[in-house]
Amino acid sequence: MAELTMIQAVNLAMREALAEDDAVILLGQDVGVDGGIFRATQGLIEDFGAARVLDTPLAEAGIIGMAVGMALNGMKPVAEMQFSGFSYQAFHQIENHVARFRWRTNGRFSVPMVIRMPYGAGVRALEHHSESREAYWAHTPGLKLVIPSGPIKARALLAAAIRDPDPVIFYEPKALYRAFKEDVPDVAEPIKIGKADVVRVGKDLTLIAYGAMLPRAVDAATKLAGDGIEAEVIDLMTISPLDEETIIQSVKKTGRAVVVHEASRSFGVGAELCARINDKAFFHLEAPVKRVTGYDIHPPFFAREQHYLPSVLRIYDEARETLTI
Amino acid sequence: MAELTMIQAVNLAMREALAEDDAVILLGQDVGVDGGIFRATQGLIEDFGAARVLDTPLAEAGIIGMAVGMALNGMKPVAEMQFSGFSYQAFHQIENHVARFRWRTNGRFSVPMVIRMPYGAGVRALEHHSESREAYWAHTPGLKLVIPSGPIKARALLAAAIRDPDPVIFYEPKALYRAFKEDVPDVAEPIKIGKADVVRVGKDLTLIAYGAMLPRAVDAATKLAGDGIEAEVIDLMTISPLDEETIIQSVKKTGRAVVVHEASRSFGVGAELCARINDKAFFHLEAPVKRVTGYDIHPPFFAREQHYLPSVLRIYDEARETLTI
Amino acid sequence: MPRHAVERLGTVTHLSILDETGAVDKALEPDIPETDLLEMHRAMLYGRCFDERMLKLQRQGRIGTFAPIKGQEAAQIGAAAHLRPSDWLVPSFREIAAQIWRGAKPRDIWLFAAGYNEGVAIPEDARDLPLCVPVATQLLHAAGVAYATKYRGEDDIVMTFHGDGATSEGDFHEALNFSGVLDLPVVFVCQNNQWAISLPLAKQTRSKTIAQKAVAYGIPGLRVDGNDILAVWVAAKEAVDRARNEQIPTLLECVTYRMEVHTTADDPTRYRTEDDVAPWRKRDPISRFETYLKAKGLIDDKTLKGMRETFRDALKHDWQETQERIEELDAGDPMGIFDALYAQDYPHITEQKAYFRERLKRERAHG
Amino acid sequence: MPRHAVERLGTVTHLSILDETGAVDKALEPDIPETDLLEMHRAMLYGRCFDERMLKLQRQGRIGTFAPIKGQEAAQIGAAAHLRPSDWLVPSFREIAAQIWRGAKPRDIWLFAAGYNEGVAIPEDARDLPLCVPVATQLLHAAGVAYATKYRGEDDIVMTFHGDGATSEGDFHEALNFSGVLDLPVVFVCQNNQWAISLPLAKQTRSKTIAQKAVAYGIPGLRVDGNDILAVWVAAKEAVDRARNEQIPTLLECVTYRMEVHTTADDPTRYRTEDDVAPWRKRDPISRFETYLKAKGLIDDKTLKGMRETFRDALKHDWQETQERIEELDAGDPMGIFDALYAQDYPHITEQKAYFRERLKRERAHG
Ligand SMILES: Cc1ncc(C[n+]2csc(CCOP(=O)(O)OP(=O)(O)O)c2C)c(N)n1
Ligand SMILES: Cc1ncc(C[n+]2csc(CCOP(=O)(O)OP(=O)(O)O)c2C)c(N)n1
Ligand SMILES: [Mg+2]
Ligand SMILES: [Mg+2]
Repeated sequence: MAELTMIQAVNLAMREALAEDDAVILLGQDVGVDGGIFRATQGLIEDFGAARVLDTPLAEAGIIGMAVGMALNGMKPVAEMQFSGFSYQAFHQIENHVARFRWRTNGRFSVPMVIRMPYGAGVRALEHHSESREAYWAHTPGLKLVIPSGPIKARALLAAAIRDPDPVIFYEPKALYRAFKEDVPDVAEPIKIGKADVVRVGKDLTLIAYGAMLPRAVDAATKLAGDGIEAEVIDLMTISPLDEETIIQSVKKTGRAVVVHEASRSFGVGAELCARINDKAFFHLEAPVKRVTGYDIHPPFFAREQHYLPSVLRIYDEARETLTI
Repeated sequence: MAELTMIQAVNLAMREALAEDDAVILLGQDVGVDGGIFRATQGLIEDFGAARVLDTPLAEAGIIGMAVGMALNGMKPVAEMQFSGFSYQAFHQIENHVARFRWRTNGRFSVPMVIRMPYGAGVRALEHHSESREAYWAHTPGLKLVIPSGPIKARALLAAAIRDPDPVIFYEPKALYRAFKEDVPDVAEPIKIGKADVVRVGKDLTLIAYGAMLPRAVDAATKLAGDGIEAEVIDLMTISPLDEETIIQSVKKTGRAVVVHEASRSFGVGAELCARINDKAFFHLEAPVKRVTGYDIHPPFFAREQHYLPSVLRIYDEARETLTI
Repeated sequence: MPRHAVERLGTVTHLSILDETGAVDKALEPDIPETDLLEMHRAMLYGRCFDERMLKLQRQGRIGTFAPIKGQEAAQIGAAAHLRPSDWLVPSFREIAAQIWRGAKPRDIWLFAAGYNEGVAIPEDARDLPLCVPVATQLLHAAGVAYATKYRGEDDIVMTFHGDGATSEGDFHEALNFSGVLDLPVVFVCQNNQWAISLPLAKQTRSKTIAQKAVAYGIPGLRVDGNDILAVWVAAKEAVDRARNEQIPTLLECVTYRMEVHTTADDPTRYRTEDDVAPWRKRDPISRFETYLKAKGLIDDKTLKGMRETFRDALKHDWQETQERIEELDAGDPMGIFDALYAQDYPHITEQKAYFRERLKRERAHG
Repeated sequence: MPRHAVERLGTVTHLSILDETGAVDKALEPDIPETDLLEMHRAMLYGRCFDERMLKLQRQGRIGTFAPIKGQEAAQIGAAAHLRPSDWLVPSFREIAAQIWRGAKPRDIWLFAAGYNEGVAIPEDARDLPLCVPVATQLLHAAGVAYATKYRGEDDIVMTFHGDGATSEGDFHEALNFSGVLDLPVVFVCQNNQWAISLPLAKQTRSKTIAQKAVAYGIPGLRVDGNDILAVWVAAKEAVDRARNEQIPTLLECVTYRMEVHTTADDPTRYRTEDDVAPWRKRDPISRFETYLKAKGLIDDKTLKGMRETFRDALKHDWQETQERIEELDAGDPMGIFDALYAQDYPHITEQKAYFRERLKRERAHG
């Protein structure tokens, strides 16, 4: 058991995977000697060598395209994009190939690989360092999309992602990298990809969140509890494929749902949750599903980024409002 | 008045724009001498010259990045991607720059440009020539996304897009390029970007579609009419920003909605429509909003692509089912 | 030394051994075993016959679009001839001859072209990637495959093909740069067939040759007459050996010509004339090779006629078999479109599959 | 001619005029008017002072991350010195000296670095693009801007900056290729400062120089001592003139060194030692230029001291003003984040704006 931040937990998961399986390789810009710009790979090149912790030239399509080739030839690459904002340079490799290889070859080839990338606002960073566009990946068949909300889950989910036979986009809420520590167990308790986690049980409404918004949703639930309102809080963990069962079961019980994410609202992940709930729990709904999300603009430069992000108070207010309907 | 196919109407809109404004320039692979692989630009290099109908090297990011620069310096580029499946090579230029320039410079710079691309299945094409990923663009703040459903609208909408002060993704349903002709007026009747079109009035349910699915939705409505069911059919035309008002008004009247698109379902455009309707017309809904869409797989190779696409019968069946609830 | 030389970049040379007339430069003539010469010839001729047949099938509406190889047989076979089975082939979309050389089955090629996912049927032991439509994207896969091979200490190499147009894509650049800086055993074979659909090379790049682009990556670039099987063979051997023994990648430019349409969806009369094509008819890679082989007494007109007949019969038979398979597939159900999206089915896929099964019944009942 | 030369690629030379000690090569010394020399010196020194001040502000937590320019002043000013106001500057993210040369205001630079969108405040008549974070993407904008300029028959040129790391990106390749084949008046100035964050040049590419990458595009490549303002000035003049008069782009490699952290979020002790940096301290571009100017009798220690004092006072005053502006902005409302997404507000934006206004009240009331 060790008290770790989320970035340390991410590091631990990679260290364990490297130790366990020679086929695992990390690659990306500055992942080697520098230990990653967020220190996710710190200490790994020292222990596993430069061939397995590979510093690459500055080219995202190159990194992902190379990783595809490595995966096709028996390796399990874990590629780092320095920020999600630069993953678009590799979008074609992801859409054209990562997402398709198994399907188009009827299973003859597969590309077991993980693409890690920090996303989201809240760390006072430069332009292009703060957006959340998880919906792009979620909408792409053949990809899985996983987002942890804290150290324990980050370690377990990344472990699962690296061992997964299929490509996983591992979207890391950078605002949580050093936000808090957790006691991370010596041996990972496995978390299955494709499963959501009910982090708080309640009967009055369902709060659905993930990543950096999860702690805010939990805080809002605490605040609601102060008013005698019992909110159930679901941490999605896997955004795609969605754990519909857990969501629907909860909403059927509570009759009310509030979805929280920091990505801009329109055509975002919240919309799919609304649609699924609408489809499968329509007659249990007492109120429309609410979306508490980023606005339909770009995340403002950092002086105003907190205005853009859903606050605990905003989640709380919206939950209260849902209850008045 | 001329009887034109949709591809001819697209050509006409570009011809008119080139004739009207020296700042307009077309660029892309094979758009010049060849007249475009679908013949969208046929005859234009002859009349407007190679500097304005520019054959570019084979590089999509190059085309879009160049177009950004042109737009920043007073031109109005209309860039062609040969297929939407190759627009991902330019994704970073679109997300990082096309979508952001006005916003990030507080309006000092803008990039009035159009990115035309054929999308969708149904023409027995190769891999990567058949997907519909409009949700990517719809989810990106700062972009507009327009999809025509026939010759008259294609001409009018493309005319509006080229004259628009902001970047527009013009997604062309290639299955309709030569599917039918319409009498296209000599002078375009303007269609505003951001407006949907009620193409058929009805009171029993609302069918919402766009692009190549619009004719199918209309056929389904005709079939429903045979059963005495009056379906209202909305052609979205602009996917982003959505014309919420028209949609909500219709659903408030009918109480039932079926959304049709060929893109894969999860996290697609249909989800946003469900979410908006849920949000703004919840208490008018008699049944959950239905999604009739492509499956959450890649469009199959062409021998089976029609199995993937929503058929008229499927739309009809789902509409009937919605009415039984 | 105020203006001192830092790097001498050398010269791009053009290697040619067997000229248009079939005359050979004795000094440069490689020592290729006769059986190998005949095997290469067979593959080129078969490739030509296959291509012609496929074009007919397409014109008859039996298969969909494809990219003919006519005129590029030497570039493909001369290069692929050096591959061991354990080496990798990473093709673009215009290497049918190379793919067949490596063992691809006509039936699968046609099934693919007829729009059936089942056509992508690469045997478990074959180290061949499927054809790749998004231009230049495969080049990075080649680099990654090579990295894994090298990582495991194997001495297999990777040969990947691309066109002249492909050199404009960012992925080409990134693939060559990664391969160079990481010392990867890859041979990049550029079939410079002068056209990228309607774009002639002069509008694709301002560089006079493709080979010189290697300079940007500090790796060797070679340029050969791509219609000269001997020159291609010699240069490819150099490149393959260097990849295998020294882990240094090479960019090998084969100067050739696309004699046919770009794909069957294309109409080249819109952008090139018979005058453009005519000189290249005389440069046909197969006829000059046959002149050479005849001079060596290895083949004669009768052998050639016999080969063509054998190919014709075999292709007829193969198409027969393909058609039967298509009928079989059409009679079966298309549920396979849901398979292999992931290693396991997730609930939403299971649900959609069940729904689709019901719809199939309904749509079929409806006609 | 079985193996004939097709293209002689020449040699990459390294131009140096003013050496580390400040000694000048008389034969190569350019004839720059004294006032221009002094103006360039002033800009370099101001750039240095500005950079130092900004680093302090960052360390004090008053502004966010930025990319210091220390050591790269000659590369920026020597190149930008040739720009007319009607020419375009398309920077990357490490050209503060060049941007100030062109007229950027300290206050705006700091406002931007402090996280306010208002910092991107380019005057209507300035032909400067804002700094660009996604590496190499700006190079294509430069090509497009140049196309428009040429299209209208203007003789303005475009100068764009990038790093050594940027040369690995696909966008670099596409930008140089497009510019070459379309004959665009662009000068690509590479500040080869040996590092891309922690990656040294040898791990970035196998090519010995950046300049030789020009060969791939059939355009001229030049390499100069980037810490030598005279060499940069001479080479940039050649490139700018060629762009303006012949519409031929040039890749100009300025060999320099990143003396500071990559950005203030970086810790270079993790990947380089004082031994790496030490030789470059002696190669400082400003001190050698000052030796030269002193020898010419154009400056002396007193002038220099005076300049530094003037700059310090001005910077103090500018920061004062910036702080006031920040206070003003913080006291005002942040509704501007919704502005200028499109030329017009669409209903969903209007609605969200109204909602946000209400939320602001509520959040503020709540503390
Ligand atoms: C990324 C991408 N852009 C565009 C296309 C459409 N396209 C298919 S082949 C081709 C031309 C390829 O030219 P070249 O690389 O010279 O190969 P060739 O066809 O001559 O064999 C184009 C533009 C594509 N398949 N992929
Ligand atoms: C597309 C992209 N990938 C990654 C980054 C993160 N990043 C910022 S600067 C930098 C290194 C740039 O190196 P170089 O081009 O040499 O410029 P320098 O920083 O030395 O001025 C990296 C990797 C980025 N900004 N954009
Ligand atoms: Mg070609
Ligand atoms: Mg650098």
